[in-house]
Amino acid sequence: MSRIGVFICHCGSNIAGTVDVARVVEAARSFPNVVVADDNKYTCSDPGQQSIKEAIVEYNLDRIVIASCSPRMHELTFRKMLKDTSINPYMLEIANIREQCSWVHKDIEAGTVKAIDLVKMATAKVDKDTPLFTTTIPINKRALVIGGGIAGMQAALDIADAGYPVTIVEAEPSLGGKMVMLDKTFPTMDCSACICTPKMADVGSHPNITVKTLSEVEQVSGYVGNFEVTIREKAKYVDYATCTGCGLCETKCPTKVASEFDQGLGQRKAIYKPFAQAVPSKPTIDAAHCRKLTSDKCGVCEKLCPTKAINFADEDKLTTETYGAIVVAIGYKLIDWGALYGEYGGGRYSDVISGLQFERLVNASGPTEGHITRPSDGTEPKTVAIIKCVGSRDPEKGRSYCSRACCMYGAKHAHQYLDKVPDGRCYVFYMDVRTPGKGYDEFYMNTQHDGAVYLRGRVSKIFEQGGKLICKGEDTLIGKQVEVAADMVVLETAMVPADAADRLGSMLGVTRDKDLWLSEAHPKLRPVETNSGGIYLAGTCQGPKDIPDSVAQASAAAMKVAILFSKDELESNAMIAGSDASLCNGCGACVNICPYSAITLEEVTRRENSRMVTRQVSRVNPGLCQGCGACTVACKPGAMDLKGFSDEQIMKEVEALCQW
Amino acid sequence: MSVVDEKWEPTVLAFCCHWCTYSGADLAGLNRMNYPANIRVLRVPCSGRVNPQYVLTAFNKGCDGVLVCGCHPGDCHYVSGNYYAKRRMMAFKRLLEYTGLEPERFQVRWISGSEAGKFRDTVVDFCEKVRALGPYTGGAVSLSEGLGAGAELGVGAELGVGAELPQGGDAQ
Amino acid sequence: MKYAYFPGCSANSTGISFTLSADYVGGRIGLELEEIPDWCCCGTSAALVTSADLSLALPARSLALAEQHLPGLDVATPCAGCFASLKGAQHYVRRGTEQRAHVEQLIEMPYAATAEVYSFLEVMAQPEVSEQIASQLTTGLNGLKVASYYGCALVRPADVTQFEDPENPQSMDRLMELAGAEAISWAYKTECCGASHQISEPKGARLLVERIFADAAANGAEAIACACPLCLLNLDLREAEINATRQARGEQPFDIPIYYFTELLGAAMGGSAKQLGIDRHFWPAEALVQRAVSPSPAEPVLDDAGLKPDSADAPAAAPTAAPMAAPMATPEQPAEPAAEAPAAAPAEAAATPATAVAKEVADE
Amino acid sequence: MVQILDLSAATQADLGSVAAIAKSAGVDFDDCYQCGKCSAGCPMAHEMDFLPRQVIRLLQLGQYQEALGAHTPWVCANCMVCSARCPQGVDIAAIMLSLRRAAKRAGLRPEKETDIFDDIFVGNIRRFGKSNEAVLAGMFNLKSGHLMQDVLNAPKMAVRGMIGPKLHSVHDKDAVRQLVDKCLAAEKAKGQAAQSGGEVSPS
Repeated sequence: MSRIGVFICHCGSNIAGTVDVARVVEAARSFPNVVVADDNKYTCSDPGQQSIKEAIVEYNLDRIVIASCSPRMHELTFRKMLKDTSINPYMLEIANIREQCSWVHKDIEAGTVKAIDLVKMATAKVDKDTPLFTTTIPINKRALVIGGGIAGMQAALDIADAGYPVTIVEAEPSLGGKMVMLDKTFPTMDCSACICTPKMADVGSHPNITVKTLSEVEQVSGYVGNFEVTIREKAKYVDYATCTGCGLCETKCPTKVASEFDQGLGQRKAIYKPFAQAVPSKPTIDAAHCRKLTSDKCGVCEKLCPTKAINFADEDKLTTETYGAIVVAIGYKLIDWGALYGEYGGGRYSDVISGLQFERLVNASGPTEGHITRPSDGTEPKTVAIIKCVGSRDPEKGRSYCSRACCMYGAKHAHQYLDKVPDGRCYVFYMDVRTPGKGYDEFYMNTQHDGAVYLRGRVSKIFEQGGKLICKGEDTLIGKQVEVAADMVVLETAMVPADAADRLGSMLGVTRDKDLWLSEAHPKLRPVETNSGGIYLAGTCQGPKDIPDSVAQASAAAMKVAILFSKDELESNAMIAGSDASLCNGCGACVNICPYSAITLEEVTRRENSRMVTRQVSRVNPGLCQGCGACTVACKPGAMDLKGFSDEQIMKEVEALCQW
Repeated sequence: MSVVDEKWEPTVLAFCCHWCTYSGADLAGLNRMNYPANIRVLRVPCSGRVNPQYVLTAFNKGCDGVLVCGCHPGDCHYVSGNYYAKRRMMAFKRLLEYTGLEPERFQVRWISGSEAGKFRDTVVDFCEKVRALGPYTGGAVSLSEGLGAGAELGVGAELGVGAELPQGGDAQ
Repeated sequence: MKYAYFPGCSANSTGISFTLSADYVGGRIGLELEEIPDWCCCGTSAALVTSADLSLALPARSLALAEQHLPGLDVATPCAGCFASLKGAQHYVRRGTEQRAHVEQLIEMPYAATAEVYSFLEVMAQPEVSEQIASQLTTGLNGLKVASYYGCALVRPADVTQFEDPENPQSMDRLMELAGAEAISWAYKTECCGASHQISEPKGARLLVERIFADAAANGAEAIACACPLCLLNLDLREAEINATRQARGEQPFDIPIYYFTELLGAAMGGSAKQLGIDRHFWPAEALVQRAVSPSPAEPVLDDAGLKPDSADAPAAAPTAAPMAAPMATPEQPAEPAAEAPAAAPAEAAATPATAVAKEVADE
Repeated sequence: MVQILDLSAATQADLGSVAAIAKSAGVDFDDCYQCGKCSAGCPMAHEMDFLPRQVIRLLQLGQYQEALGAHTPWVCANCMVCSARCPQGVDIAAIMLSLRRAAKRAGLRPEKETDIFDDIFVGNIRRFGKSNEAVLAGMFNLKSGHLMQDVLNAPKMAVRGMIGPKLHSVHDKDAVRQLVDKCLAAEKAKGQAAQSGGEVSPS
């Protein structure tokens, strides 16, 4: 038998103006298990709270109902109040008789009847309340950053500078991501290498940062403060502890392969560093192309290595470590335009290149040492067409969104081309020019003054005729078909999520949008958090953006990690789901419906019908559960329930409304 | 419809999710909007928490109309709860209508925390329609009979209702 | 390998060579065609611009007849235009019961759209049929540089025709490579030939044909292969006229004969120009194909020549081939007029009946 | 001679007619963001008074009469390159067909020859159930007044067995004739409906 106290608030005249409080008090006294009912001018005030505390003692109450303003207003206030009493803070229900009653109804009779009903429902619910307890979760103050591009590096440096250890996991053999492939960066035309490689070196030498290249996240379990992460560090076939990075192996390796870093425009060896300033500055062996590893011939690098660092027997290494927070910074890739745009040659014309390929062509450390030449014959193109929005704003063949950075790097490419080939002609096909950013529009205008001819219209077709690439377009501003016979065409292609985005997102419980970008928790107010506590987003994995925005978001993510790490432990939510093992049939419906991956199936051995039975039952992780209750409805045997909003409580509320 | 008591007032229950519709209702109060006093809001964390069985119980125990309200699709505080609610409630609604329940008595609405006006309009409209229909007299017998028949069609089975209560079902 | 056959209106007229050559190749590879009883014109673009209903009803009528009389057979048609119309009706009916009811009400016949519709190109490009074709090759085409021209109707709209990549289809190229030709890479594979505008808008439409020739020539094509009677007619019939205009402008004329892909396949199998209808072209086409099928000492014959009774004809005919620098004047009449045509018919004889009927129809 | 388009002068009837064209073509004109890819690749653009993109623009602006009078839909060869390449999935070719049928119903024929040709073609089907190219060409010359067009090709075609005195026709001529008449009558009725107050749904 519970002992319930009901306290009705006047809220001055806010409630009492439309609700006959005395009648409500009178009615409440008649409800089952109500030991005392009283009213208060201002319940939330100190005297109000004091009178409740006294009533609890006087009447030996074990739970209370407060009929007042919205629980969104003062539920926490009253829970805090109960902390000083003998009652568990969760043995409290609030009847919202202000926002949802007195303020919205004018008729006193109707308002009073409704208030009585609401108190009735709250009383019925509180009768079934059980004490709930929060637990504390320890926080491991180590961060994992997935991705070593500019966003990942920035986040790692900021977290490390705040004094916390960080591990960077990078899939490629070097840090640097896409930014280090670029030649110059808009709008200031800083040399990308000049501003990116120092960051790489900082990361590589920071005492708080561990860099794992050629590595990927294999498995993640746990929750905020306590992620168990398994990382696969792929075999490099070079012992980095002994390798001095002298590069002798690379010069003598007989196998040449198209360089990924140079976007297929240059070559590398089978044992290689992707580029000169790579961090770590040590080579790896490409097992798919190495003669020794594919056909057991050669092995020249092993023979030549002065420190005997080559190890053909090297294997992938799996390590599992605990991290308190994860920053996802896996970046983007460019859309595979060749597979989508047959009208642009579908990749058959070697002089139709992507913007990233152009970056390598124009880069002083690129395959042509910065001379802009045609991939097909090495001649200098005298006419270049730049086509924007290839794959962007194209729901039929590509993506519906704008890739944000292309207008600017398209202008940059035009500027760079005209700078290096002063007698050249450059035509830029565009749909709109979108240059919101400091100094951006000025940069675009300067590019036009450089001589770039902007043509408003999409190109319908590119084809080769007489050694020229004919671009058929329309100048929509004059309404005439136009043709540009170009020597080279640069396609400014759409950014799309990295291949790993979907797999990683589902592993981390981070939702993906329709295009598979990782979703932030709120598009405006929580732009770096995700719906999974302790997991943050930085850079283009969350959506297309340019370098300044990526860096800003990375620092923001790092700050969120630092805030989390500033505490020693976290308080968990008390109102979470729980499964009754005796009813659970192990069907796993709850596991599938849970948006937080908070439920797992576990094998238990228990006595049932006087026999020991081993079977699967679901278990809720209190660190991950957010208390939505989706699992409870999915549970067929009725094993799953939500604390604080149990099936029984809600049913009692419904019954109370109709039948008391 | 039998002769209605002149003083009869419809009992209308609304399951509202804490994050969107409930706060939308609070905002309606803050803005001193007016709507019929027949509505009783039952707060749940998420529309995905609403078991069809609650709705069934409400009608069986004497509610004249039931609303289920949550965040707009895509805005769920708990990522996907309202999607499940939508699928579940739409199937359940068809089942209820199969049993003879007037479609106007059971509605599912998406109302955000900023849509106080929409909350008011929804309540006004819903209460008006339920009032026009008069008291719900189907009662427990008619519903369980209907659901029994529905279960044969496979609709009830999908929802897990029509079978033994009190444990609810799912509509995955 | 049996199909319900929709010949299309051109099969016995302007497209006669397509019929002859497809028959020849079909006969060699065991292709069975059963003509749809009382099929009618597909309506093509004229129906489309006149009435949407008409553009559905005409092809649907023939497809319904096929379903009724030749149940279980898929439909095959040589003409790309017919293919597009038939596919359009089939696609529409398959969209839903409402659409099906609409069409059935128009044609007053049941039509369930159960059968598939294939173009001859698709039929021959099937892997097993291609294998069959390969087994029948004798001389091959000895590296003849062929530009495969698909036109519009086979490839667009892609969701209706369900053909290949509408920008760079490959099936004809593969067949040409199979027959020993070199399928050149070019950009006008699926550009429009102007269709009926070659008659109704001749001035503007000629440019379309000229561009096709220009790109084929620029990419080194010796021949163009077609899969549509109207495409072929528009290129073949207009080449001389376009050349005359080009010469007047002081530009290089073209000398690119146009073939049905089936003519080239048939020739590679040892079929004679006459058997295949190659002698009926407007732009002289016999000499080039004869040269192509003559085994040159440098390149060995692709297949076992002993298999083919006709294979001896080709080398024998080679010496008579016309010089490749073709004159710009209209080519001579074929040496051997086709059997079906009235021998040495005077010009008026051909024109008179047509004009007479035309007047009659016009009077209605 | 740049004329001013009075955009506010577009009447409700004009807007209704524009909507009817959209419905008939199965498109939403608001999808078009005027990128011009359709017009860039149009093989017949050199014969057009408005590029296909501009025709859509006229319709977006409610300039129905102007669009209806455009030569563009009549010059269009229906090669569908525009529709195939449209990034927004707008079926431009279908718009051209819908506009052309609407123009014809309204008694407009900006391109006389094209209209004559297609009329004869359909008449040919109506009469024979099949198309007879010689009749088609002969009648086209008669009706269009281009008496000598392709005349020199006729004997060559005869010699090649492409045309002859025998006319192709279906057996069940009545069935095809009725079918054609039914469709033409429906089209005519639509035209009359449009005349007497707002085109509702041309298809």
